[in-house]
Amino acid sequence: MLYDIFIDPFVQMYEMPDFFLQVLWEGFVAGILYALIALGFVLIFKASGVFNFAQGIMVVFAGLTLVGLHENGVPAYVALLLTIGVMGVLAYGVERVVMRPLVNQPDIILLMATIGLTYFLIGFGEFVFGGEPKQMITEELGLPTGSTAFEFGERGLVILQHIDIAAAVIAVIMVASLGIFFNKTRIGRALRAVADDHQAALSVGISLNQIWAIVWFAAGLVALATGIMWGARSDVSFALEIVAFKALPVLILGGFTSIPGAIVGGLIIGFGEKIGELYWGGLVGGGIESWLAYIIALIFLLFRPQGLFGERIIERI
Amino acid sequence: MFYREAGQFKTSYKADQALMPILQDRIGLSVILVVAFVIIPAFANDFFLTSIMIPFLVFSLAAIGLNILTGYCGQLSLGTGAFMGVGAYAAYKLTTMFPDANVILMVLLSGVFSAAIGAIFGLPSLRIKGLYLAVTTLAAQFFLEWCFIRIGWLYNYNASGAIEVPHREVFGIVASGAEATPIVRYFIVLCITAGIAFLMANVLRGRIGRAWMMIRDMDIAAELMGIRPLQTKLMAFAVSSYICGVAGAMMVFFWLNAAEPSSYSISLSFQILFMVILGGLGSLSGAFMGAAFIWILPVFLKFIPGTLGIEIAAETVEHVTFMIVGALIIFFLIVEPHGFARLWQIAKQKLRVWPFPY
Amino acid sequence: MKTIMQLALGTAVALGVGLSGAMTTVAQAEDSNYVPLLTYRTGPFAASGIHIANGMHDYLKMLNERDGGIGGVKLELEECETGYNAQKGVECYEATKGKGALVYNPYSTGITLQLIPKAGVDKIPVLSMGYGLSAAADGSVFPWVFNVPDTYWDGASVVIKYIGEQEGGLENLKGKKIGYIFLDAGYGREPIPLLEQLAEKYGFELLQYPVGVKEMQNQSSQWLNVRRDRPDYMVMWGWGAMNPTAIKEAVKIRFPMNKFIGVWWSAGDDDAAAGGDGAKGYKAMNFSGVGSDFPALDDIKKHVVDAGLSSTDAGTIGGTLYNRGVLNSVIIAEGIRTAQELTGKKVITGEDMRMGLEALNLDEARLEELGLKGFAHPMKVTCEDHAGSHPVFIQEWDGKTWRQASGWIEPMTDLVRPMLEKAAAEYAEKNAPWPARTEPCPN
Amino acid sequence: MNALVSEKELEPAGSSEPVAREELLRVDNVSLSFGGVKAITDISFDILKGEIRAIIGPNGAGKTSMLNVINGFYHPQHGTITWQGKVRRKMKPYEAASQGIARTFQNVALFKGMTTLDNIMSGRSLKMNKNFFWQLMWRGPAEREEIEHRKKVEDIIDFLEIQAIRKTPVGRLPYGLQKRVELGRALAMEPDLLLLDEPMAGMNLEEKEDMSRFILDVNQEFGTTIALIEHDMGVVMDLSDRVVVLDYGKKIADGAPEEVQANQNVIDAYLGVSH
Repeated sequence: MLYDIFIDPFVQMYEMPDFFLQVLWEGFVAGILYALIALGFVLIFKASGVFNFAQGIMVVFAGLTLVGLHENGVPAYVALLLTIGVMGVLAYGVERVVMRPLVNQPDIILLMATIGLTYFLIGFGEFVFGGEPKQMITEELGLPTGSTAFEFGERGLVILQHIDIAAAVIAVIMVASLGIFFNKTRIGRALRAVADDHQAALSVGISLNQIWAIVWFAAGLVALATGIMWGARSDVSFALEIVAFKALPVLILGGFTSIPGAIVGGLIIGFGEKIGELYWGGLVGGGIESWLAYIIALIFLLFRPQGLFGERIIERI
Repeated sequence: MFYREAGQFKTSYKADQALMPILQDRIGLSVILVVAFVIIPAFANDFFLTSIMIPFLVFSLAAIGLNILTGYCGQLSLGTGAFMGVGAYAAYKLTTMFPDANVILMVLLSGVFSAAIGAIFGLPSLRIKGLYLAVTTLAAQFFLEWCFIRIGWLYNYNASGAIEVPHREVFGIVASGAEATPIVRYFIVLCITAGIAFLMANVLRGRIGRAWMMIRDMDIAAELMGIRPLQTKLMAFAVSSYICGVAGAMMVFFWLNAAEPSSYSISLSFQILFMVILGGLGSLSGAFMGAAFIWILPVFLKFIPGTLGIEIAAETVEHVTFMIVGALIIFFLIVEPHGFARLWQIAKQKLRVWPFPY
Repeated sequence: MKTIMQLALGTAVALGVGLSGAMTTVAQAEDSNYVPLLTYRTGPFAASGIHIANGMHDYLKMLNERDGGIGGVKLELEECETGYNAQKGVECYEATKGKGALVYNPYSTGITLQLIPKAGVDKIPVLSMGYGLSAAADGSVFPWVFNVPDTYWDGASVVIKYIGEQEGGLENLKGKKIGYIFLDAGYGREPIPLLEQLAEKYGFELLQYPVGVKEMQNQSSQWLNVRRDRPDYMVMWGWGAMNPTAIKEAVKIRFPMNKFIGVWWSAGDDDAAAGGDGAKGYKAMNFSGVGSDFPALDDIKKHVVDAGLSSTDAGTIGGTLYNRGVLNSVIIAEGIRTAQELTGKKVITGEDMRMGLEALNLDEARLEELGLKGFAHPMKVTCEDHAGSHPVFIQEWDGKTWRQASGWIEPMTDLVRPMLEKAAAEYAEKNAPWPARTEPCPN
Repeated sequence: MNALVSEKELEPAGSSEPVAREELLRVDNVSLSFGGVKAITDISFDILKGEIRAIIGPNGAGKTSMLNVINGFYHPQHGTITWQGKVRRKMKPYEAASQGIARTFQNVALFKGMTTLDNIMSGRSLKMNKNFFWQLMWRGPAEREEIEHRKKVEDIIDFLEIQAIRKTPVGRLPYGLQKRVELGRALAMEPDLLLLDEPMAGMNLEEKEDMSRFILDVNQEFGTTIALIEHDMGVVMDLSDRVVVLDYGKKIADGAPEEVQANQNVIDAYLGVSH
C-alpha cells in the first residue's frame, strides 16, 4: 500500500518517460484553458469587485454564437467578427442592466446576479441556437487540426495536437496584449486606477460605467478565445459549463486579482490534476479529477489564505 | 390601517420577546397553518400535492438550513446539495439496516450524519472567509458526489447505483415507497418542516442565534466580545447541515422515491442558494417565499401554456423558463437585494400607514 | 414602489389562476389514447435526447396523420421536458398520469428507477427500451416494466462475442486486454458484473475507465490511461456529450478505431462525425434500422416533417438515434394495437396497455406490413421475459454514415438470464415487501 | 441601576480618599512588528484598578495596536502582559474577553444587521450558558435566562438614554448614537477593564460632553477601570487619572495629566520635531 502511494508512481514516471511527458503536456494544455477562464474572472473582479460566475457560461455562449452563426450560413470570419460584436453588446447590456443598478451591493448579491445572468444566458443561447452540441468550426477559422508525433526509443511516443499548441500560443498572445493594454494605454491606466480605488478613480474623472463595459468586453473576448479552443477539443454545448467550474480553484490559488496568478494557478491545477489522476487516481478507483483541484485549493488555502500572489492579510479593527 | 399594532401593549419582556408580538401576524400565521393542514389536504389533487406542495416544503426546509449558515452566520456555502445527499444516503442506509424502525425517526436521525460531515467541511471556515470559503465548499460538493458514486456500500451495491426507497409503514400507515399516498407524504413533510422551522425560530432569537449573527456582521468584534469563532461557526455548519440532511432525506423518501448521485449535484446547491437569496438572507419566512418562487414558477411556466391551450414546444418552454428565472433573479436583486422578506416588511409598513402615507 | 406592488399583485393573481388551471385535471378525451412522451431536448444529454424525441414524436404523429391514429382512434401526444433531471421527471409523471397515460418512456435510468415501483401502483406500464434496470426483464417479478429488445447485459455479452469473432474465437481472448470506458453512473456501471464474469470465464483482462458526468467533456486523463495500458479493444457505454468527446480523444491518441466498440447509445451520427476522418472504422452495436430507406420513414417525411408538424430537420431522418426513437414508438403503437385486439376496446387504459405489451409479437411479416422490413429483429415478449434477449448487430462508421458491419448476433442468453433472475430476486428482496405478480398472463 | 453593580465592583467605587490602588494590568517591554514595520517598541506601563488611564499620541503612534495587544488580538513578539497579578500566556481574543476585558472601536464595529437591543444583548453572550437543546425548546430555562439578561440590558439602555432606538437596526443610527450603543455593548459585558478607542472621534461638543459624562459615571458608579485613547486633549486632561504618551511606537512620557502636559518630549512630538 505504502509502496503504491510513495514509490510506484515515481517508478512509473521513470520507466515511461514518454508517457510522463505526454501527461505533462496534457496537464499544460488543460491548465492553459483553465487559466484562460480564470483570466476572464480576474479582469472583471479587478475592475469591479464582481465575482463573475457567468464567465464559464460566457465561454459557451461565445462559442455557441460563433458556431450558430456559421451554421446559419455566415462565413467563418464574418461570424467571428459578429460574435465579437455580440460580446460587445452583451458587455454593454450587462453593465447597463445588471452592474449599474447593483453598484455598491454586497459581494454575495453581485455574485447572485451573475448566477442569474448564467441562467439567462443558458436559456437565451439554447433558445436561439438550439440545445444540441455543435462542432467547433476549427478548420473554417484557419486553426490547425492535425497532430505531430515525436517517436523515440522502441515504444516512445509523444503526440502533440496542433490545436493545443495553437491554444497555448493564443493564450500567451492574449496575456501579453492584456499586459500591454493595462500598462501602456490610457484606458488601461484608468482601469488600474479603478481597481485600486473606485472613489478615487471617480474623483479624477474616470467613468466607472465605461470601464466596466470595457472589462466585460475584454472578458467576453477572452471567453470567445477559450470557447473556440475548448470547443475544438470536445464540442460546444452547455455541458461545458461544468468544466468551467475548474476555474474557481485556479482563482483560489492565484488570487482573485492577479493575472499572473491566474496563469500560474491554472498550470498548477492542470498539472496537479492530471498527474494526480494518472499516477494516484487508480488507487481509489479513478475519477478523482472531479474534486482533486478543489481539494488542492482547499489545502493550499489552509496554509496561505491569501492565495499565491496575494499579500499577507493583516487584520485591522 | 389593517396592520396596525397601536393599542397592543406589551407588559412583560416575555411578551416582547415572543416570536410574533403583533396580533395580526399571529392571525396570519394561524390562517396559513389552517390552509396547510386542513384546506390543502381537503381540496388538492395528487399533482398539486406531489409536484408542488411536497417539493415546496422540502426545498423550504433546505433553504432554512442554508439560511442558517449563509443568512445568519454569514458563511457562504455551495455544498448544500451534497449535504442533502449525505442525509439521503444516511437515511437509506439506516432504513435498510433497521427495517423495522420508524422511517420518520430514521429520516430525522439521518441529519445527524450530515451534521457531522458538515462540521468537518466547516473546519476550514476558521481561516478561510467569504468567496474563498464558497469555493472550498465546492470541494465538499464534488468530493461527496464522488463518494456517492464510488462507495458501493452507501447504496447497498445496487446494480443501478441508485438508492430506492423501500416500502415502510408507520403505525400501520404506509409512509414511504410507491404505495404511500401523496396525502400521507404531505403530512409527514409538512410536520417535519413546520416543526424544524419552529425550533429554529427559537434558536435564532436566543443566545446562539445572536452569536451567529455577531459572527456574520463582524467576526473580529464578535471574537473580542467572547464568542469563540470556531465553535460558533462549526455549530452553524452542523445545524445547517442537519437541516439540509433531513431535507435531502425527505426529498428521496417522501418525494422522488429513488435518487441517483446526480440528484444531489451542484445544480441543487444553486437552486437552494437562489431560494435563500431571493427569499431574503437571514429570514425564515423568506426561505419559504424563496422556495415557493423558485420551485413553483418553473412548474407554472411549464404547465400553464398547455392548460391555456397554447402549443409551445417543450424545449422552448424550458429555454424560456431559464431565461425568465435568470432575468427575474437579476430583477429582484435590483429591486430589493434583501429579498422577498424585506419586500413583505415594506408591504406591511405600507399597510400600517394606509390610507394616509404620512 | 407602487409599481412593484402592482407587479406583485399581478404575479400573485396570475399564479393563482395558473395553479388552479394546473390543478384541474384536463378531462381525458373520450375518443383518443393519451401517450405522454418524457423527452429531453435540453441539458447535458440533449445531444442524444433530441433525436430520440424527434423519432418518437414523428412516428406517432405520422400514424395520426396517415391512419387517423391506431384502430381508428387518434393518439393524443404530449411531450414533457425532463432535461434528464429526476426531479423534473417525477414532475412530468405526476402531471401526466392523471390524464390517462398509457405508457411511460423515461429515457433516463434515474427516472426509470423512480417509476418502476410506481408502475404497479398506478397501473401504468414503463417501457424502457434498451435501458433502465436490466433485472426488469424478469416479467414474473416486474410485470409492469418492459425493456425490449435487450438489456445492457445482453449488449455486453454481444460485444464480447463479437470481439471473440474478430479474434477467431472466444478462446483466443485469453490474455487479451479489453478496456471499458463508461459514464460513471448507474447506466455505465450496470454491465460491469457481467463483463467481470466474462473476463474470468474467457481469461481476458478487464480495464475500467470511468468518466464522471461532470468530466464528460474533459476525458484526456481517461484516454491517457488507455494509452498507457494499451488495451486490445475498447468498449464504450457513453451517452450525451460523452460520446463525441471520447471518439475525438480516441482519435487523438491514435487508438485503432476498428477495435473501439460502443453500446447502442453511443451510436449517434453526430457522435461519430465529431471524430472527423479519424473516426472511420468506429463501431457500435445497434438494434434499430440503419438509414432512411424504409417506407414508413418516407411516410414520416411526407406526412409530418414536410408538412411542418415537427421540429425535425429532414436531414436527420434515418440517423441511428432518430430510428431508435421510431422503433420505440413502433413498440408503443404495436402495444396499443395488440391491447385493442385483446380487449376489443378502442380507447384503452394503462392496464390494457400492459397486456398489449406483454403479448407483443412483432414478427417479420408485421414489420413488413408497417413498412419497416429489416428495421428491427423480430421481437416477441413473453410473460417471463420482458426483454427478449434479441439479437444485435454491429454497425461501422465509414466517415460519412453508418453501415451494418455484421449480421445479427445473439446475446449469451444462457449466461445473462440467470443473472437477470438473480438480480430481480435481489431487487425484490431489497425492496420488500415487493408485490408478487398477480397480473394475468395474456399469452 | 443597582442591578448592574456587582459586589466586587462596589468596593473601590465612590471611595474618595486616595488609597494605594492595586495593579490590574501591567505591560512589560512589549514590542510588536508586522513584517519589518515596527508598530510598538519596548513599551512598559501599568493600569491600576479603578483608574481612568489615557493613552495618547500622534497618529500612527501605535495606540490602537497597544489596545489590540491588551485584548489579545495581536500577539507581541517580545514582552509580557500581567493581568491581575498573573503573567498572561499567548491567548485568543475571546479568552481575554472572558477574563473581563471589553472594548469599543475606533471605527464603530457594531453588528450592523442587528437592533440596538440585540447588539447590547450580544454583550451578555459570555454570561449566558443555556445550551442548544434548551434554546430549541425556548419555553423554560432559555426564556428565563433571556429575560433575566434582558433586564440588565434594559438598565444599560436606561443609563445611556437610548430607549427610543431599542428596536432600530443599528445600521440606520447616526454616528454619535452608534458610539453610544457600542459603549452600551461593552458595558453589558460587565468588564473589569474597559478599553475605549477614540470614543469621541467625530462628535460635536454636546455629544462629547454626554460621552464624557457616561465615561465618568461608568468609572465612578460601577468602578470599572478604563483605558482610553483620545485625541481631544481637553477631554483627556479632564477625565484621566494618568496618561501614557506614545510616539512612533515608543513611550515618551507617563504620569499625571499635568506632568505629561509639561513634558518637553510630548510637546515636541505634538509639534512635530524632526527625528
